[in-house]
Amino acid sequence: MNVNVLHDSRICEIRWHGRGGQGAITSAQLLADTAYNESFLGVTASPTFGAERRGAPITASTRLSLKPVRIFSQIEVPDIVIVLDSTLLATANATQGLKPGGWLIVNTSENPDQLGISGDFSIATADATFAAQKVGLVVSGFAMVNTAMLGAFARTTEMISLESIKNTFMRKFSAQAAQKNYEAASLTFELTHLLRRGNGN
Amino acid sequence: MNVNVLHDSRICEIRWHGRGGQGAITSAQLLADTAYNESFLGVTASPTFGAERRGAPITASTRLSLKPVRIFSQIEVPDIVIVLDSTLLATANATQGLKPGGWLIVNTSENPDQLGISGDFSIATADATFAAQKVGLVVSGFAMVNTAMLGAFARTTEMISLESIKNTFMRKFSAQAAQKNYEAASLTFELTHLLRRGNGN
Amino acid sequence: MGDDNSRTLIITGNEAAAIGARLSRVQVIAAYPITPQSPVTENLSQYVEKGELDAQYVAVESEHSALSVCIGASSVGARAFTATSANGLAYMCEQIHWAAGARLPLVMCCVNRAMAAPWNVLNDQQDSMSQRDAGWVQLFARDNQEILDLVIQAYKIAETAYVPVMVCYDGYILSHTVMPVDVPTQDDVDRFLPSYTPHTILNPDNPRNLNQVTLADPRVNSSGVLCHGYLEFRYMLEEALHDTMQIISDTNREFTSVFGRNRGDLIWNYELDDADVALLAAGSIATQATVAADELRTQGVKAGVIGIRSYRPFPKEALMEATSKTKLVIVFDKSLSYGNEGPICSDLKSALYFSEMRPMVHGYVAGLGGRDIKARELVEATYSSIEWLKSGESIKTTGWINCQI
Amino acid sequence: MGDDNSRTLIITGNEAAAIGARLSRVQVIAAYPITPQSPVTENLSQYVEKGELDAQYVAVESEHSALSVCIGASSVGARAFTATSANGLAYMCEQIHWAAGARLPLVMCCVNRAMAAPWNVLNDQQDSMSQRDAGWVQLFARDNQEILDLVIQAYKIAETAYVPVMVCYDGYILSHTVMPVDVPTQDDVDRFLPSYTPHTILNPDNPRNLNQVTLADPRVNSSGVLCHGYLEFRYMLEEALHDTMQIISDTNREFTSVFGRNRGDLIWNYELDDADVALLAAGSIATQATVAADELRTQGVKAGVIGIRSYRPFPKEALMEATSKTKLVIVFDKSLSYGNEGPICSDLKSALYFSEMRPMVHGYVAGLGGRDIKARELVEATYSSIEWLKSGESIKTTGWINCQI
Amino acid sequence: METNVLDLPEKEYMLPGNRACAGCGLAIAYRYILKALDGNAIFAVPASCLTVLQGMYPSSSVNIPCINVAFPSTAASACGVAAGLKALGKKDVTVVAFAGDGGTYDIGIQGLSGVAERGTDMIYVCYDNEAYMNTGNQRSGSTPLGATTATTPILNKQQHAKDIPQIMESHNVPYIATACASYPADLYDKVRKAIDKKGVLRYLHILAPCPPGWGFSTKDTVKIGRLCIESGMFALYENEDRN
Amino acid sequence: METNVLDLPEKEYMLPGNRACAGCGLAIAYRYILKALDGNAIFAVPASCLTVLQGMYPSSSVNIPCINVAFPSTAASACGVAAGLKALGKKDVTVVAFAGDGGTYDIGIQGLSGVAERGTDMIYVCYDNEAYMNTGNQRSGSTPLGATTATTPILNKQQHAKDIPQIMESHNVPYIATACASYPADLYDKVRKAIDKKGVLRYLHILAPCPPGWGFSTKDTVKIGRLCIESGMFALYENEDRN
Amino acid sequence: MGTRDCGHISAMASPTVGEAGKTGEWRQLRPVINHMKCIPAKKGKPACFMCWLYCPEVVVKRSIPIEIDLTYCKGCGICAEECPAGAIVMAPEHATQES
Amino acid sequence: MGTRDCGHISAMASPTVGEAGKTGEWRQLRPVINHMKCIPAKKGKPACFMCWLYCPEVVVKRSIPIEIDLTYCKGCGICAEECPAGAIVMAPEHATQES
Ligand SMILES: Cc1ncc(C[n+]2csc(CCOP(=O)(O)OP(=O)(O)O)c2C)c(N)n1
Ligand SMILES: Cc1ncc(C[n+]2csc(CCOP(=O)(O)OP(=O)(O)O)c2C)c(N)n1
Ligand code: SF4
Ligand code: SF4
Ligand code: SF4
Ligand code: SF4
Ligand code: SF4
Ligand code: SF4
Ligand SMILES: [Mg+2]
Ligand SMILES: [Mg+2]
Repeated sequence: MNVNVLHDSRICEIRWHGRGGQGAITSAQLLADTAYNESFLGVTASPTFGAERRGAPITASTRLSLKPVRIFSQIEVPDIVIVLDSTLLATANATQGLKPGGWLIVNTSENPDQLGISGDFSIATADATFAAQKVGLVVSGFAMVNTAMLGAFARTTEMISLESIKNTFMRKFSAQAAQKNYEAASLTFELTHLLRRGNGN
Repeated sequence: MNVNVLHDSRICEIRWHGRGGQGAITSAQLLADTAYNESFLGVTASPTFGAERRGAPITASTRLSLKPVRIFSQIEVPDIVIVLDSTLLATANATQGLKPGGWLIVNTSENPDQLGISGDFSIATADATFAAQKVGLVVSGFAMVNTAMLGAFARTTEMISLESIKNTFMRKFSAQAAQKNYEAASLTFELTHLLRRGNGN
Repeated sequence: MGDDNSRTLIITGNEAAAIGARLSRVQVIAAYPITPQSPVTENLSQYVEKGELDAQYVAVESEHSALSVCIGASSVGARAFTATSANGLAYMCEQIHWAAGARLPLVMCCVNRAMAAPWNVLNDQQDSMSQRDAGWVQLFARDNQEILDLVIQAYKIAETAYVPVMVCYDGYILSHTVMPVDVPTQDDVDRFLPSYTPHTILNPDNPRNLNQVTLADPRVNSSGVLCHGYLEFRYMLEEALHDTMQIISDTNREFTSVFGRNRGDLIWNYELDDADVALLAAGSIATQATVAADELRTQGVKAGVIGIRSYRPFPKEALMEATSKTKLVIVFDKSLSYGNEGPICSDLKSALYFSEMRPMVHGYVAGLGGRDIKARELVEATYSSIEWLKSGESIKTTGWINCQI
Repeated sequence: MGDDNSRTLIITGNEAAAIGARLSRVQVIAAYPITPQSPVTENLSQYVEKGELDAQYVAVESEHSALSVCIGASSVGARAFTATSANGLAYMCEQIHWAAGARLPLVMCCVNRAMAAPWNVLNDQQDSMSQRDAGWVQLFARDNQEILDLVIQAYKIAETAYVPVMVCYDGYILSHTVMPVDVPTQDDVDRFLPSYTPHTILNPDNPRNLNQVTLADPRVNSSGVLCHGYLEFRYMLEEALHDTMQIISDTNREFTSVFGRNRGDLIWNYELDDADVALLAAGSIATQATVAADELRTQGVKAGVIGIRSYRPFPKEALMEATSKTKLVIVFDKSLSYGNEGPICSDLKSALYFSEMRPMVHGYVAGLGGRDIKARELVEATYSSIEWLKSGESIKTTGWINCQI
Repeated sequence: METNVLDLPEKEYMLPGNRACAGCGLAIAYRYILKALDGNAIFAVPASCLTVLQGMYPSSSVNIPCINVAFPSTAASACGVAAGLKALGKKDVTVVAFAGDGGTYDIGIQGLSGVAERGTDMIYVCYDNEAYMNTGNQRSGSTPLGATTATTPILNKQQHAKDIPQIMESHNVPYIATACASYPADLYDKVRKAIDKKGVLRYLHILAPCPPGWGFSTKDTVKIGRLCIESGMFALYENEDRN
Repeated sequence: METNVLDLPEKEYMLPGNRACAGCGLAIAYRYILKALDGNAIFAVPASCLTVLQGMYPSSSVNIPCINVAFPSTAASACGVAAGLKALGKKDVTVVAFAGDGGTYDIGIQGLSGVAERGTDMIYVCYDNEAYMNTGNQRSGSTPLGATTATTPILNKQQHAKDIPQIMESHNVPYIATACASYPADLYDKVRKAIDKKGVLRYLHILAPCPPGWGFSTKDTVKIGRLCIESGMFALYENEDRN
Repeated sequence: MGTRDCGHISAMASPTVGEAGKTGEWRQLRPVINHMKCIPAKKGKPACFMCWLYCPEVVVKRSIPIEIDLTYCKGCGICAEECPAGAIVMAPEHATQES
Repeated sequence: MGTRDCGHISAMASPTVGEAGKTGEWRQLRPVINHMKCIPAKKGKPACFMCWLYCPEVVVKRSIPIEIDLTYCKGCGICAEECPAGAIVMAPEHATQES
C-alpha cells in the first residue's frame, strides 16, 4: 500500500464519496474501528461538512497509521478513494488529488477497465449493490452498500481482514445485522476486481 | 468659607442628609446648577446609592469649585453638611467627618445653640419647614423643604445669591412653582440663624 | 427643550447620553431598563412622546431583543440606538457578536456596572470589558461632556467604518452625577453628522439575503466572482477595526473644527511630557488620576496620566509613543480577566512587548462593585509601585486597591 | 454498554464528552441542541433513557435556561453538566458570569464553533475565548482522549476550588472525528472522583439567602462579624482561579496515579527541550503543530510545541519557564480580540513582559470558521516568522494563515 | 371555606425591618405565602422589588432558603432546583419561583413557558405590581392601557396588558389561581392548595398594589387592591384539574 | 372561496436547486407564502431548515430580501425591520418573521410574546415540523406526546406539545390562522388576508411535514399533511377580528 | 482582621430582623391604638385582628390587647385604614409635620 | 486576485438557481410523465396541475403539456403520488437500483 507521510509517521489517507443516506460516514468510522483492532494504533475518521440531505454528494475520510494520528486537516492527496455510488465518479470529481500509485475503489458492476478512467492510480471495482441486495441489505428499496464496501477495501488493500470486519460488525450491530452485513462484505470481497497501475503495489 | 483641597483646585464639598422623598438629590443638583451660574466652573452633584424608600435616610453630595471638578469619590470630609430633617442628626450620624471650621446647616425651628451639638464647626439653623408650609409647598401633608434649604445655604455661605437661586428655579420649574420655591428659599434665608465656631470664617 | 443655541447644562451622564442620541437624530431606539442605565431610556421615551425626537421607541421585553431590534432597523437603513448595563449587556452577548459580524453601525451606551453574582448595581467595568473581543469599537468617557461628544462621534465612526460602537461610561459616578455639559446646537450636529447610508439595504427592489451561512472556503457566485469565505469576512472586520484608529482621529479633528472642543484622540494625556510615572486608566478614574498626578507632583514625583478613550481598537502605537519616555506605567483596571489580570494592563504589556524603551508596568484592580476610589489611594498605589521598581524585583502580581479581606 | 473494563473505543469527541459526564455520575443535565454539540446531548439523553445514567435530563428551551438549570441544581448540591457551542455559549453569557460569581462547580463542554454573523457551524475558538474573563477555568483538549479525561478532571478541579470549569474542544475536528479513546472503568472513576459536597446548600433546615445584593463596602452581620463587600468576593474568586493552577496540577497527578495516563499539566510540551522555536496553541491545532515541528526538525529547524491545556488560569509561570530557552514563540490563535490581537498571543506577551530571556513572539490567526489548517501551513508560517526575526524589525502585526482576500 | 383570620398560622417567615416601602402590597402577599409554605420551601427570586425586600448581604429579611437568580432565569433556575432535589431524592420540599410581572410577562416568559411545557414540579408565583418597580416604574407587559410610567410618560401606555394567567391556561397548566394582597386568607388557601398539588406546575398570579408606583397613599394599599377586585379590573379565580 | 389552482400566480420566488430535502413540506409552504407576498416583503429568518433551504453565501435560493437573524431573535429582529421601515416612512412593504417550531415555541417565544403585546405591524409565520430538524431532529416544545426524537430516543416524548396558536389567542393577536403545506391554496389565501390586515401582528401557523424527521417516504409529504388534518391531529382555522 | 473571617465564598445571607435598620425611623405618622375601641380588647377574646392581618411589616401582635412594634413599624397607616372600629389613628411622628 | 473583488463587507447573497448544485443528481427515482393520461393534455385546456401545485422544488411547469425540469427535480415522488390520473410514475434513476 501507499502512504502519505510528513515524515516518520506513515499515514494511509482514505477519502469516501457517497450520497446523503448511503452511510459513507458510518463506513469511514467502521473502517477506523476495524483497523484499530488490526493494530493500527492511529486511526481517525470524520465527515466533511456539507448539506447532508439524502441523495446529495458527501465525502468522509479515514486515516490509518501505526502510530497515533496527529493530523486533523482535510485530506488533499488521498492514498485511497472509495466511491459508494458510481454516478459520483463524474459529478463529484472523485479522483481529485488521488495519489499516484493510489487506489480508486468503486462500487459498480463493471470491471475496472470498463470505467474508462485514466490516471496514475490503480482501480478496484466491486458490485456491492449486488452483494447488498443479495443478502437483503435493502432499506426502502435502496441497497445499503456502505458496509459491503469494507469487503472491497479489505480485498484491495489487505490492510484489514474479513475476520476483523466481522468482529467490528459484531461489536456494533445486533447479531443478525452483523451477520447480514458481514455476508455482504464478504461477498463484495469476492466480487472485487483489481486493476494495478502506476506505482501502486 | 472652607474648602477641601488636594492642592491647587479648591473644592467645597457639601453633604446632604435627608429622607427618601424629601428631595435631597434634587437640592444637591439645584445647588450645583445655581453655583455654576455664579461662575463656579466646577460643579458636581450626585446621590449616594442606597434603598431610597420613602422615609429611609439618604445622602447626596455637591462639589463646588472655581475649576472643573475632577474628583468623583465619595465625600469623606465635607466642608458643609446640610440636614433636611433634624431627626437625622441623631440617627444618621450627620456630622461625621465634618471638617473643623465647616458648617452644619439644619432645618429646624430651634436655634443653633439649642441643638446641643458640640464640635469644631459652625452651625446654622433655619425653619425651612415653616417656610415651606407658609408658601404652600406641601405634598400629601408634608412640607417640601429641600428647595427652601437653598436659602439657608445662601445665607450661611454667601457662595450663591438668592437671585441665582431664583434663576435656577425659573429655568427648572414652571413659573408658578418657581415663584413658590423662591419664596420658601428667600423666607428660609431670612430665618437662618448662624452660630460661628471653630475656624469657620 | 428648544435646541437653538449651544448652551451649558448641569446634567447627569445619562442625560448627556440621551441628548447625544437625540442630537444624532436616531431613528429607532430600543432599550430595556436596568440600573444605572434606566434614565437614558426614560429620557429618550420622553423626547419621543413629547415630539422632540422623531424616532420609533420600541419598549422591548429584554436586552437581547433591544439589540435585535437595532439590528433589524439598521439593516433597513435606520439609525439605531440602545443602551444597557451589566447583566443586560451580557444578555445581549450573542447579538453583540452578531451586530459586528453583520457590520451594522449601531451605537450602544454601556453604563458600566458590576456583573452578578452577587447582585451589585454599582460601577465597575467588567461588563463592557468582557465583551471586548466581539468586533465593536469601545470608547470610554471620562466625564459627562465626553459622553455627549462620544455618542455623536460614535455615529460618525460607526457609519464610516461600518462597525458598531459602544460608548462606555461609569455607572453612578458619571451616569447619576450632574456636571456642566456644553450641549451643541442641532444645526452644528447636523453639519457634523450626515444621515446614515447603509452598505446594504434590505429592499424588495434588489433582493439580498444577509448573513447567510458562509462556508469555510471562498465560493464563486453565479457571475463567476470568487466571494469571501468566513475567514475573509473576519479579516475584513479586523481590518475595519484597525482602520477605525484613523477614523477616530479624523472624527475628533472634524469634531474639534465644528464644535471647538478637542478632548483627545485614541488616548489623552495629562502632564505626560516629562513624566517618569504614568497612571493609565479608562473612564472617570482616569479623570481622578489627574488629581493624583497633581498631588504626586507636589510631592516631587513626576507623574502624568494617560487616559484610554479608545479601548477597541487598542491604540498600541499611540501607547508605545506615549509611554516611550516613562519609566513606570501604573494601570488601574476596574475589571479583571479572572485567572489572568486586568484587561487594560494585559493589553498594554502585550502592546509594549517590543517597545524599545520598555517601561515597567504594574497593574491594579480597583473599584469593583462600586468600591469607592480616592485620589489618595491612587497616590499610595503609585508609591507602592515605585517601591517595587526600586526593589529590582521583576514580577509583581496585580495589586488590589482597598481590598479589606 | 456495560462499564466493567477499561477499554479503548473508537469514538467521536462528543461521545467522549458524554461518556466522561456519565462516568462522572452527573446528576442533572440540561442542554440545548446546537451544531456541533448536539450529539453530546443526544448521547446523554440516551444514557438516561436507557437507565445507564441515573440523572435528571432537562430538555430546556434555550441555553440561558440550560445553564440556569445547572445553577439551580448545583445550588442544592447536585452535580450538574451542560454543553454548548458558539451562539449558544453567547446566549448563556449572563449565566456564565453568574455561575462563577456564585462559585458553583459546574462543568460545561464548549464544542468550539465560529460566532455568527454570518452563520458558520464550523470550528474556531472565538466562542469560548470571548468568555474568558468570567471566572471559569477553561481547559482545552487536544484530542478525544483528553476530552474524556478533562471532563472527569474538571469535576475534581471545580469541586475543589468551587469554580466552574469549561472544557473546550474543537467542533467537527474533534467533536465529529472518531479516534481511539481509552474509557476507564466506573470503579476507577469513582475512586478518583468523590461525590460533590457543596459549599452552601439551600436547605429549609438552615435557611440561607444566596447571591443577594452585595454592597460596595464590607458590612457587619447580626453577630457582629464584618462580611465581604462585592470587591472582596471578587478577590476571592480571583484567588480561587489562581489556586486552581495548583489544583489542576494535583488533579493531573492523581489522575495519572489512578488511570496511568499523564497528558500534561497546565501546559504540555513536545520536543521543547532544545527548541529554538516554539509553536504555541490550544486544542487540536496544537496536536497538528507537533507534526509541523517534526517536519521543521527534519529541515534543520529546532522546533518544539507548547500546548495550552489550561487557558484560564493562564499559566504565566509555566509559560515563562517553558519559553525561557526559546528564541521565538509562534502563537496560533483560532480567535481574535478584534481591534487588538489573538487572545493567546496577547496573554503570552503580557505574561513574558518581565521575562529575562524575552523571546520574540509572533501571532497568527488561523482556522476561523473552519478554514482548514495544514501542518505545512504551520511550517510555512514558522519560516515567515523566522525571516522576520532575522530581519531585525521589531514589530510584526498579526499574520493570517491562508487568508485569500 | 376560607381560612379564618384567627386560624391563620402565627409563625412569621418575613422579618420586620426590611427594605420594602411602607405600605407595600407585595410585602403583605409575601407574608402569607411564606406562612402557607411554613418554611418547607426553596425559593428562586430574580431581580425585582423582592430582591430589595429580602435585603442585602450578609443579612436577609426572610427566614427561608432562597437563591437569587438572574432576571431572565427564574423559571429555569427553579427548575434546576427541582431537578437537583429530585436527583438527590429530596421529595418533600416545595420549590417556588417568585418573580415580578416584568420578570414573568417579559424577560421571564420564555423560561416560564418552558417549565409549563415540561410540567416541572414547582409553584411559580408572579406578583404583579404592573411595572418594573425596582428600576423606577418603567412600563412592563403587565402595565395596563393608559397607565403613566417612566417610559410612557406623556402619551401613556398604548397597549393592553398581556393576560398571563390566560396564557398559562393555554399552556394547560394544571393549577392556576389569581389572588390579591388585599385578600390574605384567600391567598393563603390558594397557596396551600398549590402545595398539595405536587408533581406538576402550579401558577399563582398575585395583584400587589404598589403605593409609590401607582401613586396612592401608603394607607390605601389594601383598599386599592379591594377596589381592583370589586370593580372587575382584576378577577380572582382558580382554574384547576385541566388535562 | 379558496383560490383555484389555475388562479394561483405563476411567478415563483423560491428557486429550484435549493438545499431542502426532497419532499420537504416547508418548501411547499414557503413557495406559496412567497407567491402570496409577491416580492413585496422583507423576511427575518432565524437558524432553521429554512436557513439551509435559502442557501449559502454568496448565493440565495430565494428572490426576496431577507435578513438571517440569531435563533432567539426572530420576532425582535423583524420588529426592528418594521420600526426601521416606519422611521424611514416606507409603508407598503410587509415585514415577515419566519421561524420553525423550535425558534417559535421554545427559544423564540419571548420575542414573539413581546411583539404580540406591542402589536407590531408584521406577519409572524411559524412553520411546524415538530422538532429541531436543522440540528438533527431533537425534541422541541412542538414535538407531540410519544414522538421519538434524537433527545427522546427510547422513552419518547413525555409531554404534550404547546398549543402556540392558542397561546397567541391568549395574547389577543388580531389575526391567527393555521395552515398546512398540503393545502397550498388555503395557505395562499390566508397569507393574502394577513397581508391585508396591516398595522397589527398577524400570526400564521403552518404544519410542514418532514420526511426524514418524521420518518416517512418523500412521496408522502402531502398525504401525511392531509391525514394530519383529516384525522383531527391538526386543525385548520382562522381566528380574526378579536379586540 | 479582614472580611475573610465571615467564612463565605459567595454571598450567603442569614435571616436578620431589621436588615434595613430600625425602619421605625422612616415613619412620618405613628399608629396610635385606642384600646377602648379595639374589638378583641373590648370583647376580651380573639376577634377582628384586621390590623394584624394586613400589616405589611409584621409588626402587629395578634394578642389581647394588640401590640405594635414601633421599632420597625413604617407608619404606612394600613392598620388604621382597615380597622373596622376606628381604634387606630395615625399621629404625626414629629412636631413639625402637619397631620 | 482575491475575494475582495466580490465587494462585500458582510455576507450578502444574491438569488441564484441551483444554489445547491444540480440537485437532479440527488435523485434516485425519476418522474416519468405519461402525457396520454395527463388531464390538461387530454382536455387540451388548463386543468388539474396538482403536480405543479405540490412540487416542492418548483420544477413543474404549469403548461400544456406539463414539463419537469429534471436538472433540479429531486425525485421526491410527490407529483406521482398526488396525480389524480396516475399520469406520472417514478422510475429508477440508475440501473443498479430496485424499483
Ligand atoms: C438581564 C437584566 N435586565 C435588566 C435588569 C434590571 N432589572 C432589575 S429588576 C427590574 C424590574 C423588575 O420588574 P418586575 O419583575 O416587575 O419586579 P418589580 O421590581 O416590579 O417588583 C429590572 C428591569 C436585570 N437585572 N437583568
Ligand atoms: C442560540 C442558539 N442555540 C441553538 C442554535 C442551534 N440551532 C440552529 S437551528 C436549530 C433548530 C431549529 O429548529 P426549528 O426552529 O424547529 O426549525 P427546523 O430546523 O426544525 O426547521 C437549532 C437548535 C442556534 N443557532 N442558536
Ligand atoms: S416599589 Fe412598590 S412593590 Fe416595590 S417595594 Fe415599594 S411598594 Fe413594594
Ligand atoms: S429536515 Fe425536514 S423540514 Fe428540514 S429541509 Fe429536510 S424535509 Fe424540510
Ligand atoms: S383592626 Fe382595629 S379593632 Fe381590629 S384588632 Fe386591630 S385595632 Fe382592634
Ligand atoms: S402603620 Fe403600617 S407598618 Fe405600622 S403597624 Fe400599622 S400597618 Fe403595620
Ligand atoms: S397531476 Fe397528473 S394529471 Fe394533473 S396535471 Fe399533473 S400529471 Fe397531469
Ligand atoms: S419528483 Fe418531486 S421534485 Fe420532481 S417534479 Fe415530482 S414533485 Fe417535483
Ligand atoms: Mg413589577
Ligand atoms: Mg422544527
